[in-house]
Amino acid sequence: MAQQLAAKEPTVEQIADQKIYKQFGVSDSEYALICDFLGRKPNYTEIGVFSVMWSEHCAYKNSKPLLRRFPTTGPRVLMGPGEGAGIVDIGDNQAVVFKIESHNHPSAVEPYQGAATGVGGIIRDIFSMGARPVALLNSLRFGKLDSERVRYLFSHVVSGIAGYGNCIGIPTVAGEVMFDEAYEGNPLVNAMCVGLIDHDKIQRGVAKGVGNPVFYVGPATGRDGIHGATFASEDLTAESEAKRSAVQVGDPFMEKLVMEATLELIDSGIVLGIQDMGAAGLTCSSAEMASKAGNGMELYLDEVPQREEGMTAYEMMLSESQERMLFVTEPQHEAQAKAIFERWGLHCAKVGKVTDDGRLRLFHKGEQVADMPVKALVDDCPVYQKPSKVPDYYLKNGSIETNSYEQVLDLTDALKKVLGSPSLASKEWVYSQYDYQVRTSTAVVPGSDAAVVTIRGTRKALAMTTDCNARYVYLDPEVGGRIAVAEAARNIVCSGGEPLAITDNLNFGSPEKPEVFWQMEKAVDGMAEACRQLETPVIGGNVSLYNESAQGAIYPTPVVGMVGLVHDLDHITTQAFQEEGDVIFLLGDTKAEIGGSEFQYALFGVTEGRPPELDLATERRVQQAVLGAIQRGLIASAHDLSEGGLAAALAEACFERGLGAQVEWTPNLRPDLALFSESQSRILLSVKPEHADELALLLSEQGVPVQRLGKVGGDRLTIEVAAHTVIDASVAELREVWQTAIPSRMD
Amino acid sequence: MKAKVYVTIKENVLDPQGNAVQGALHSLGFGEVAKVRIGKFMEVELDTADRGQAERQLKEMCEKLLANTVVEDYRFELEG
Amino acid sequence: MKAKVYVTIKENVLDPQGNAVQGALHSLGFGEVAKVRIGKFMEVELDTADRGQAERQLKEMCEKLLANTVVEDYRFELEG
Amino acid sequence: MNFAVLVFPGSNCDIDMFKAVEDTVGEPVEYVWHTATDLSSYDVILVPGGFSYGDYLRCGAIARFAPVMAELKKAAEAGKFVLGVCNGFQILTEAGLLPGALIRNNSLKFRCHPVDLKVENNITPFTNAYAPGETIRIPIAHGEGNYVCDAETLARLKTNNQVVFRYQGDNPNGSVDNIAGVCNERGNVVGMMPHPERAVSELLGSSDGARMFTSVLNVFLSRVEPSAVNGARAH
Ligand SMILES: Nc1ncnc2c1ncn2[C@@H]1O[C@H](COP(=O)(O)OP(=O)(O)O)[C@@H](O)[C@H]1O
Ligand SMILES: [Mg+2]
Repeated sequence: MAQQLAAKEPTVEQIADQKIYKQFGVSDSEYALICDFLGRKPNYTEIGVFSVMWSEHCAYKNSKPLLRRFPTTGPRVLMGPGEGAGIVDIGDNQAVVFKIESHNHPSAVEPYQGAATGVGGIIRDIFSMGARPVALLNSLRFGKLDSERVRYLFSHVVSGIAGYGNCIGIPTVAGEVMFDEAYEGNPLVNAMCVGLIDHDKIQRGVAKGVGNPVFYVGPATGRDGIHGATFASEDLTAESEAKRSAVQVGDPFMEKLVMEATLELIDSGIVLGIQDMGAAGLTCSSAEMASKAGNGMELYLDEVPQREEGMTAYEMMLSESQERMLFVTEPQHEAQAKAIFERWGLHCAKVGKVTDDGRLRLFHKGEQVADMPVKALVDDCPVYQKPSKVPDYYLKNGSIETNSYEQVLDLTDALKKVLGSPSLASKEWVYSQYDYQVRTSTAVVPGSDAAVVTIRGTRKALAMTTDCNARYVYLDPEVGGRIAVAEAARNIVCSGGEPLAITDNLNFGSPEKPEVFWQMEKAVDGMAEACRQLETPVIGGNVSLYNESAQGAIYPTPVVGMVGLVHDLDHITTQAFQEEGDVIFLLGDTKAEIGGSEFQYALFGVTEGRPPELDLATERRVQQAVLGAIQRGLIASAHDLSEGGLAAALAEACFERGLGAQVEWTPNLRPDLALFSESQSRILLSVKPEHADELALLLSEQGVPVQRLGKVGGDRLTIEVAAHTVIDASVAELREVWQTAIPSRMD
Repeated sequence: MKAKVYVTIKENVLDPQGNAVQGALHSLGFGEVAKVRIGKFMEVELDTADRGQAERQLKEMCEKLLANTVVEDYRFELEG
Repeated sequence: MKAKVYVTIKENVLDPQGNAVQGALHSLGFGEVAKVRIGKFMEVELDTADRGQAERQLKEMCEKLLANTVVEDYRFELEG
Repeated sequence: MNFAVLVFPGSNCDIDMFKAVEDTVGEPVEYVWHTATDLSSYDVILVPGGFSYGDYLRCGAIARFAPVMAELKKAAEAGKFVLGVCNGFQILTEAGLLPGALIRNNSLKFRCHPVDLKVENNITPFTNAYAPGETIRIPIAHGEGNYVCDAETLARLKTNNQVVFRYQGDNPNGSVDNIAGVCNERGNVVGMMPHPERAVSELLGSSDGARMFTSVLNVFLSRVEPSAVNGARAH
């Protein structure tokens, strides 16, 4: 059976004549180019290898010109985009390593394994740099929870993330989940991992030293995740098709062993280059490692551990079996490397050799089955500048007056609607399934603006968050892109951290659509500008395109993963009100901005108009002032105003300790717009009464608009606007609405 | 009516659990264990006497809930 | 030789998973499902042709590892 | 006093347990690999949480056959102090060092959050720093912490005062009689689902777990030098 499959691979001529390459996503012109590079027509294995190396995922052929717009350097950046993950200096010879990655399409097919292997993949990116993974985050988007299918996807994605992270013993400390029709047929599952490393331990994926052996470690290769590129052969049975596209299954236990062994191996100092086998498995890792060293590589595929019988060269090269790594060491260190892996119950196989001819050559069953120039594979994929067009919806939205909606009078009810919206409601149902405390370093657990993870042996900690309000990005990609970065930074600052850098995941629809490409361009411009102004360079990321379903493209969703440095444990701050009598301040200006807000969606069922504006200079000023005040020990709690505006922020600050608040406020706006506006660059602070005056002075000196709103205390949240009580409810009652919104739909 | 449902992992899908158990059996000295695959076994009691209906229903239950047909196969037997 | 091993939760032990599946089946409209018990189904390949030996070994594997006899029962069948 | 933290492939709370010993009692502590065949130099053996062997098949089922387990049995019989937390508890029950078994949470979900525990038995070496009936706050993080045993065993546990901790308020996993932790008849082997090693400093949300470590040190010292109870060490 398996032998037959091999025998039925299309011939070189069939690939050319029947244009079989098109099924691999290789265009006519790309095929011609490949023929040029080879000086002949590619065989089946070669076209397979080229197709994955020249895919959007590996070559960024549609997004490269955009990614160049990001700032990627800075005084602290030790490694920018290009390697498995970016690295930022945090002092004392330590650095933080982080990256985000998407697993949207696999999760749509098999949500548990899709999400689990997404987590597994991003963890490998971190430890293959030599870093110890210390935290996981995720960013999720689903359709509305009223469909059975969406609930199935949501619950299985969450268990998949939990299943992997919990087992391997890395805490999942933060994330975001949002529900909207826009993701109905195409959920988003982005996972981020953060690691710590000593400067002198940093590894790179390079195949150094001609003649050195190349080793494979991890479980045997099966026909997992060989997707898309199936060929149209009449003889191919449905059964064999099914086998080819078998789902990737994660084995977190195996990854734990591979991780510990790899870190031990790196510690031993004998590794010259190492890379994980992620997307496009053996193909991508071998070609990239050879390319980075300016070398070539030979692979002996008979030596590759195989889980199934009769695997072809094509299948082995394209398999996405999980938990595998490729590394290069000097021949005399082979025994030492083997001993390390054996202690962890693992075997490593010598599968290749570094060569000096700049070619990737594959040998199978005594024959050379492929011979390709490494540079062509890695660097020479054509890059496309897609046409871009302003979408009609964007033009139309410009004339929608969002503050002319009929005034909402019952604001207590409105607050409950907003708090009870699954996107804004408590995510405890999600994160209580994650082990967020293993490694006993989680000082701020999920539920506040950013999670905080301590660095043992120091007084320092890392603050981390993922953010993206895709409704804003949809309504105005440039402003939305700016806000995504600014909000992430604001979350870090509110937790007591100095924003360091970001990793991003550009989730968009099909770049072939000019309107989608326009969204990409604008969003990237907005993010890039915010990164420059806030001095948080982009140190890595991921692009996921073609997120489309029958209803069309998803909302453009450029997720931002940000890490910040908390300089001293004393600076750690959360969003929760701390004590009776503390004074509440609101920083920043409130305008009538409800385009794309949760209020608009929850009460009027639409997402329209323009999103809130964002002035980056103001944003920076507010953030610096708040971080300064936190570092001086003036602040009891800090909470970023985002979805749901001031009303939601006040309620959220009350929940953790069940402490109420009495607020009196006189904005010159309609109360409903004022309380639910999502104007940017605003932060809610509470401070001990004895610090109130000092804080107010400090902030106004720095040009930050500050208003004294009221006091923490009691067990009710009461809000008076212009001397009228507009919201009055017990904290318990509000919390109930907020806490049960998701469980009541799921359990 | 009683039914027995067997859910197994598709042949070429990785079964980490089966592999781990096989490894454990080996180290316990059961060297002749060549392969272990672990699936689910369910006993379902149905309040119906109509065999045809029971079969149709079981098939539907398996497709919808009891098995994840992306990675698992299923089979069932009706008793009596 | 191939063996099938069935591991089930003891009658008097609550089976949370079975109960949950039963509940889910009800809400999917399968009201006639009176009871569901969920166990494990293992396929074990043995490199031996000696039936008697295979049986002895399987019993030992079950007692030692495959089942936790505090809460589970087991049974196995040898094929062929 | 010498502490050992056992490490199985897939253990992942080993480091936390190790740090907890360092941070609470500061006594010598070492990791001991699952293949070790000698535990004679240790006075306390800690079996940490995690997912030994991926928790495949059943939690703790495969780990119990590790070479070190034979030594652990001997140590328990010799009266040394043994504490199994979470996966460690599961391993101890699978190994027959503690009665009962741990099955899937009744919610079928992994649950991670702090719980309130009532100290039911404060005469074990690990709990004598608590007041009887005291409520302490310690986090849980498990998918299979639902303690079950037959009626006879339960009766015996109660008669012998072998229930060490019970959940107060919500029972997070459906365990029989709200049991969160038990000990053997002699009291020197304790197993529990909640993680005391995660509750050793206010920075982590609670320090109520720290007394499990100080407690065992005190008991040890009172045996070697009876006047040195309550941390008043001679040296
Ligand atoms: N998928 C998730 N995984 C872990 N934590 C989550 C997840 N979704 C939300 N959270 C946590 O819930 C809290 C609220 O999230 P969110 O509403 O996005 O906050 P914010 O608007 O401040 O960014 C945060 O602490 C966040 O980390
Ligand atoms: Mg957010």
